[in-house]
Amino acid sequence: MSFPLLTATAVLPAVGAVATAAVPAARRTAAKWLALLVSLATLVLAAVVLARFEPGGARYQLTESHAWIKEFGVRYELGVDGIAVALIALTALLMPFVILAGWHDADPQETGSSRWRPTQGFFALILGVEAMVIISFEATDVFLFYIFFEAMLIPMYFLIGGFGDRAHAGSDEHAAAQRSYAAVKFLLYNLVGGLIMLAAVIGLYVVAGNFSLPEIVAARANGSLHMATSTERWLFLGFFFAFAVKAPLWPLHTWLPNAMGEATAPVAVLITAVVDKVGTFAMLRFCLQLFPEASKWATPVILVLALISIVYGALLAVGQRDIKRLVAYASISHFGFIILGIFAMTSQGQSGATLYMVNHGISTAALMLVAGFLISRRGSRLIADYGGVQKVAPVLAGTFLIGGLATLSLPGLAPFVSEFLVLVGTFARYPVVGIIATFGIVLAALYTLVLYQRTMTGPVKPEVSALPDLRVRELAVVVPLIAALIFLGVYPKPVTDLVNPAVKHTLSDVHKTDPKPAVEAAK
Amino acid sequence: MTQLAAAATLSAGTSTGEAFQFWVLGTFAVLGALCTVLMKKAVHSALCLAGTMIVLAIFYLANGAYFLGVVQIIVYTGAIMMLFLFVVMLVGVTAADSLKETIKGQRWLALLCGLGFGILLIAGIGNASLHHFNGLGKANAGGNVQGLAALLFTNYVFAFEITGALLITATLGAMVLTHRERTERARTQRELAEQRVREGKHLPPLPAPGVYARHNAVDIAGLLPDGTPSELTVNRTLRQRGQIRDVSAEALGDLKALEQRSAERLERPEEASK
Amino acid sequence: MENLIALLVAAPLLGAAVLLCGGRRLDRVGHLLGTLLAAASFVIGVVLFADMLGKNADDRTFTQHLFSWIPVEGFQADVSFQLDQLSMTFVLLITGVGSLIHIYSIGYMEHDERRRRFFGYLNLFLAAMLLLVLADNYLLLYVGWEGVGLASYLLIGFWQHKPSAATAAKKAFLVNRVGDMGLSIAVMLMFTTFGTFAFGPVLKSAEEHLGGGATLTGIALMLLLAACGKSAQVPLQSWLGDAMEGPTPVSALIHAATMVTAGVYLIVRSGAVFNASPDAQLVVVVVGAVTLLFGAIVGCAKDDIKKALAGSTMSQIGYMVLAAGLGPIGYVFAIMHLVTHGFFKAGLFLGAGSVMHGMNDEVDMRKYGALRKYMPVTFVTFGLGYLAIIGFPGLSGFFSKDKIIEAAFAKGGTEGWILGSVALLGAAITAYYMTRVMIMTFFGEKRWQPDGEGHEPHPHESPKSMTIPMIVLAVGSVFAGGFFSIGDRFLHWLEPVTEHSHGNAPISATTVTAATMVVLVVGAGLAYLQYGRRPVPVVAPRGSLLTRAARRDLLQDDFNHVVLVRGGEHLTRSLVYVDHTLVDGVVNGTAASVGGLSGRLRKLQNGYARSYAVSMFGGAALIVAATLLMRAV
Amino acid sequence: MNPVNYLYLAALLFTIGATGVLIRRNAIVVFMCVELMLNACNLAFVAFSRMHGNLDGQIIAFFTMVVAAAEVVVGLAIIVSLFRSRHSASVDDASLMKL
Repeated sequence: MSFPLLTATAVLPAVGAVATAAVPAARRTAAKWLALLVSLATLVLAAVVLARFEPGGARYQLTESHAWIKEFGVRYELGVDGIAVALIALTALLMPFVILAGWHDADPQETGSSRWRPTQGFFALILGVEAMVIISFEATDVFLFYIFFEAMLIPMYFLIGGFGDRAHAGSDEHAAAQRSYAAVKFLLYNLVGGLIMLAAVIGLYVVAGNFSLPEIVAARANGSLHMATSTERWLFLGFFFAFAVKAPLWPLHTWLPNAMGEATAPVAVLITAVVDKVGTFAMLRFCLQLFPEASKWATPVILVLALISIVYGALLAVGQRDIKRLVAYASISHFGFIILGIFAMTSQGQSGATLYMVNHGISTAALMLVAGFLISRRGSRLIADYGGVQKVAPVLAGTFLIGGLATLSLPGLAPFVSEFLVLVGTFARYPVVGIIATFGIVLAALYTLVLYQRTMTGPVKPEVSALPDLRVRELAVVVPLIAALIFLGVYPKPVTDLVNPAVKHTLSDVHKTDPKPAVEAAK
Repeated sequence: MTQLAAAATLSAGTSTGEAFQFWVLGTFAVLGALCTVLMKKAVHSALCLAGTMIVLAIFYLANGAYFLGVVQIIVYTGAIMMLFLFVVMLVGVTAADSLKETIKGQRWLALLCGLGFGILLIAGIGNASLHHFNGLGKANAGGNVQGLAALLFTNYVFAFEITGALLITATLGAMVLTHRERTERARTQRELAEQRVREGKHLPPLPAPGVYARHNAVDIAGLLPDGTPSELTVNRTLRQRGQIRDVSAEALGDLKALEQRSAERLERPEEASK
Repeated sequence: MENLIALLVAAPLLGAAVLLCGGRRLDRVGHLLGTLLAAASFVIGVVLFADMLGKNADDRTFTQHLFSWIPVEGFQADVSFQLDQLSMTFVLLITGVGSLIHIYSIGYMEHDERRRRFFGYLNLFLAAMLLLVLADNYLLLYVGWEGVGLASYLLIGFWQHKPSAATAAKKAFLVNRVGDMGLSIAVMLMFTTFGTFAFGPVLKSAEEHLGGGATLTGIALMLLLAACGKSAQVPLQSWLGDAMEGPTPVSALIHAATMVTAGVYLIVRSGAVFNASPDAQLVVVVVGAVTLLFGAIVGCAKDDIKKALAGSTMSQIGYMVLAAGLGPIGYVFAIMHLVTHGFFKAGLFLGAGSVMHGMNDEVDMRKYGALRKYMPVTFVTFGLGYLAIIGFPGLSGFFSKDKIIEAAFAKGGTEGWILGSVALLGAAITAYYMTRVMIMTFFGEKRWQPDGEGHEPHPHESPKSMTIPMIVLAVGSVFAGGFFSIGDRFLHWLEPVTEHSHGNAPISATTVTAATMVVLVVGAGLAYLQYGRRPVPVVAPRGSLLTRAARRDLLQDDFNHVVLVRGGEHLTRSLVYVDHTLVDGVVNGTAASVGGLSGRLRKLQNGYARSYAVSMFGGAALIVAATLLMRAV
Repeated sequence: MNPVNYLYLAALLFTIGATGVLIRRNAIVVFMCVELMLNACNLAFVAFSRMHGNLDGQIIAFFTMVVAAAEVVVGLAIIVSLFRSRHSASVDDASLMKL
């Protein structure tokens, strides 16, 4: 038996979480370093996974399979395809930066209390989320996936509700009320989605008799498992609803701005760059593979919803007064692109969507974390409270601009590649949808540049005149992210090579082929 | 013994005698049950219930359950119902005895549920095909008690032992629940008086009941100077039961009669006619 | 030798990276480094040019494949370059003028504490622009396309502390994004039609009229939209005037000589697509003609010297677009005018910058006057640029513009007459507004006064680093046209790429030239009568309705403001409201109604054991009922 | 007569007892009604025992009695202590569970 690499990748942060939580109250700094080291070690393991994965090989690799609950045929089944590997790598890559960026976010405000250990809790929860996200990406057993898909909510709930953004316009009580509202909203939305999915999971078991994704897909392919059309549609809707809440898709999106606005910037990054990706990933892995016919049946509606998300999210981002909420609405717009790419059902669209997940993770992390540094300096999230920061803190402004340019998909930075692939993939099958989605890039420029203009340029406001520029720790967070953005923008081939075979498999599962060009180009 | 043997043979089917017995005693049982529910006073309820239980005991006997019939009378009717009566006496009477309903809609819901449930049960029994009765002749062949014992000490011995533990636990539980240990010093009379002063009510002792020598029983309210009775003078339990006898009118009548008689004796007709 | 192409882009890119990441340590040498790398790129360009001249005309296309950029099933985008005569022309123009402007900026930006960053941005621009013209496929071109947009954004907003500059930068980027949308849709259309977007196969297919006329028209119109955005053509022209908020060297390089001409490059590069679609060509010439007049009229009314020149730029690019829209008759002349315009307009802007440099950054021409005595070099170079742009015989503009007007007439039919007349009218107006600028700036009485703090400007000649580039450009303005035209050198050079055909002109070339001369004299004379004979008022007179409208960019901004900005604000505001009350409201409403319902249900929990007993009993009854029913069924 | 009648009687008594539990407030009477229900069950058990011809039904009835005895002992003790603390034997007075 070979070394269970995938299990190790997920277990390591989980163990790290426990260890971090157990650090004595007074050794706060030790807890931080421990969490950082664990996340780096996880990154190393993820790199090993990446290295051991052969893009051209079997569909699921590094598989592990053990019986778990025999009565219901639930198995502990892990396996990764190219898409999962890419997302695991993204998760493992972002975590050290999230931890580093949140270095002081959970320091207790009054010293001396010995029993209360917020710092340990904060970092332990972050590592816990990482463990669950990684195992969600790895699970090929639907039930196993479901468990961690839902369990993720618990640490996220505490991260949002327990460690809010200290920069708040109102009083402390008001802030606490807002925070708990956001946390409860997050929890309720996702729980409702999860419960509906649970019903669908049970329904799937009733129909299929087991939970193993490869087995069900194989059985459906060779005809030994027949699913009635209506059954398939209902099950699809059950799964899709949960993922659409998580993703989030319009009109199930309203939890995201609240959660991202109230949470600290690293936690907001965790939400949008990592946890939400599980939703879009699961659409690609579970919705399309398990229910190919239903996916095709639902495509028109989903495309329309995704389009609405793109335009609506961008327009609302323009109208926001709060920096973090603006980024949240921008993310909604971007998730619209991802879902568009997935359901366009072309190689370009789906490769683009996967790439988009990775790139959006990095770019939002960069933008949000820099925004977080800015907010923590001034103590306000309102755009109107800033102005002329560029003059005072040029490096901060510069990195913020690069994050913003990535958000607006400037060519040369990573998100452009994915956004263009999604657009091309969509356009190839649905030209009108593709053209409308293209409006998103104009709106993206609008909200990003308006944000930059109002915060960074113009005369220096007296309140910001003494803001310090980025510190070494903060630079250590931002610079690698920007480097990754540029690298993946110029040379995305490693990721596309990883993703292409998996996308091919998925497309063959849904029995779709790329539309052929109208004419064969002249040589 | 012969009678029992006859009953045993009867168990397989039913004779006219049993039918007669069923209809007559069954009526009583139902009446007893209804009275248990509807009687205002707990004592009456308890007595009615005892009656029903005796009737049931007879039915047990008629069904060949001799041991149970006897136990029903001795343990249930004899011991448990007496326990009930003791507690009724101990607790006394409260406003709870009133049949007036305080929860809105409770009575109607209860009746509805009861009616529905009863109809359903009866319908269920009616639907079931219960026409073939095996009779207990064979099972009771070695004697009912012996038969029960054989089962009890073989198949059900474990449950039986557990029952023993249950009974012991129940006994201890009852003791613990009712036992009251003084955790604080009893208050002296002085302290009680001071408390009354603090609370500002009934500084003196409560007035005594009774007015005249012939009516100084505890259930007669003392009269206030204007001749009306004072409820304060009567024990609370009697008050709640409504067992206060109002003798003021009677006393006045007596007085009048006395005056009449003395007027007649003193031959003062004008006064008598007045 | 072909492997040098990547170095063309790499040199300024390296400069940008080093200068922008280098920090304050590089403040003292940053400008030199930037200039050096720009010059290096120019040298490489010259070397490649020499190499190219040494080859046969058909053999002059160099390619270099760097790496596979986005490989996805059925979709292949490469980073590879193609250097042909058209690209070569642009490379030399970009690196040449770019290097000159780098040198100029050393002096111009001397007192700016962020000079290092300015050079970083300039280098970034050069890299992006070179990428744009060197790309061998439309997607890579798109990268350069947006890259120059970014550089333009950064440079327009270079003085970020000025809100007007920041706003102008944002506006430029946004308007350009609308154009970019067109380019990306064009690329998508190419991909779905031909399965590729590399120049070779796409243009070849277009030449063979594959893919259907409607699709090609669609591609062409989308490309035109992109060109309109980048080249400030109507209806996406509104950003160019505001872009003058940037430092003057930027205006010279990006908003006069190079970037704004990228649209013309795109149209000429995609000539085959346009040739295949006469409808699209018609739209192109209409856009060109309208912009030509639009820019010219705006240029007549502006008192801000840079904005007047910006109007002129718009108008001149209108000429180029017009020429490009004429098809093979005009492509070469469009590019030729582009190159000569690069010289003289850059020179004019540098001259304007020099004037501003000496006048404490005053831009209002009504406060200039008589500067010829104070700034002789600037006066002479500016004057030569002026003569070139109005098409004074023998100078660059004369040759290039004349050819365009000729080509417009050669289009034939009513169309040709209309276009030719518009081009002629444009030439008249050009002469008018340029003479006006010239007179107001350099002739007449001095009109400057002390500013509010009592500082009187002391006009003086600019330092050598500024005047030398101006002189070089002036030389270019004088001789380039002649050099290109005599013996049709330029035509032969470009013909392999763009093809060329002679239209059948209804009037002879001589007649056209004569007509041009007449309108030139009329335009310049009118301006002289209006501004040279009478003193120029320091405060602008109210002017006619047209003047007032032209001062406001012919109300384009007002239209944008009312329709797009206001409308957009209302839209977003109402959407925020909708999101809060409707979308979120449904959710919160559900939550509230569940809460309300449970508040009601809570009353069932009244604490009375008997009530609970009733529900238990009722429940038991239901179970019995259900059991019986199940058995009955 | 059909011995099924015993079952009908048992059902009737059970229902009366249950209704009594629901409408009486005096805890002691409520208790009595519970006893009535238990007795009704016992009757049914005994009748079933006769029907099936074995004694298991009677055994169950026996156990029911034992458990009922234990229940009465504890229940009455609870009533007594409740009365001591609240001076009332009404089941409605013990309503602290109310929200």
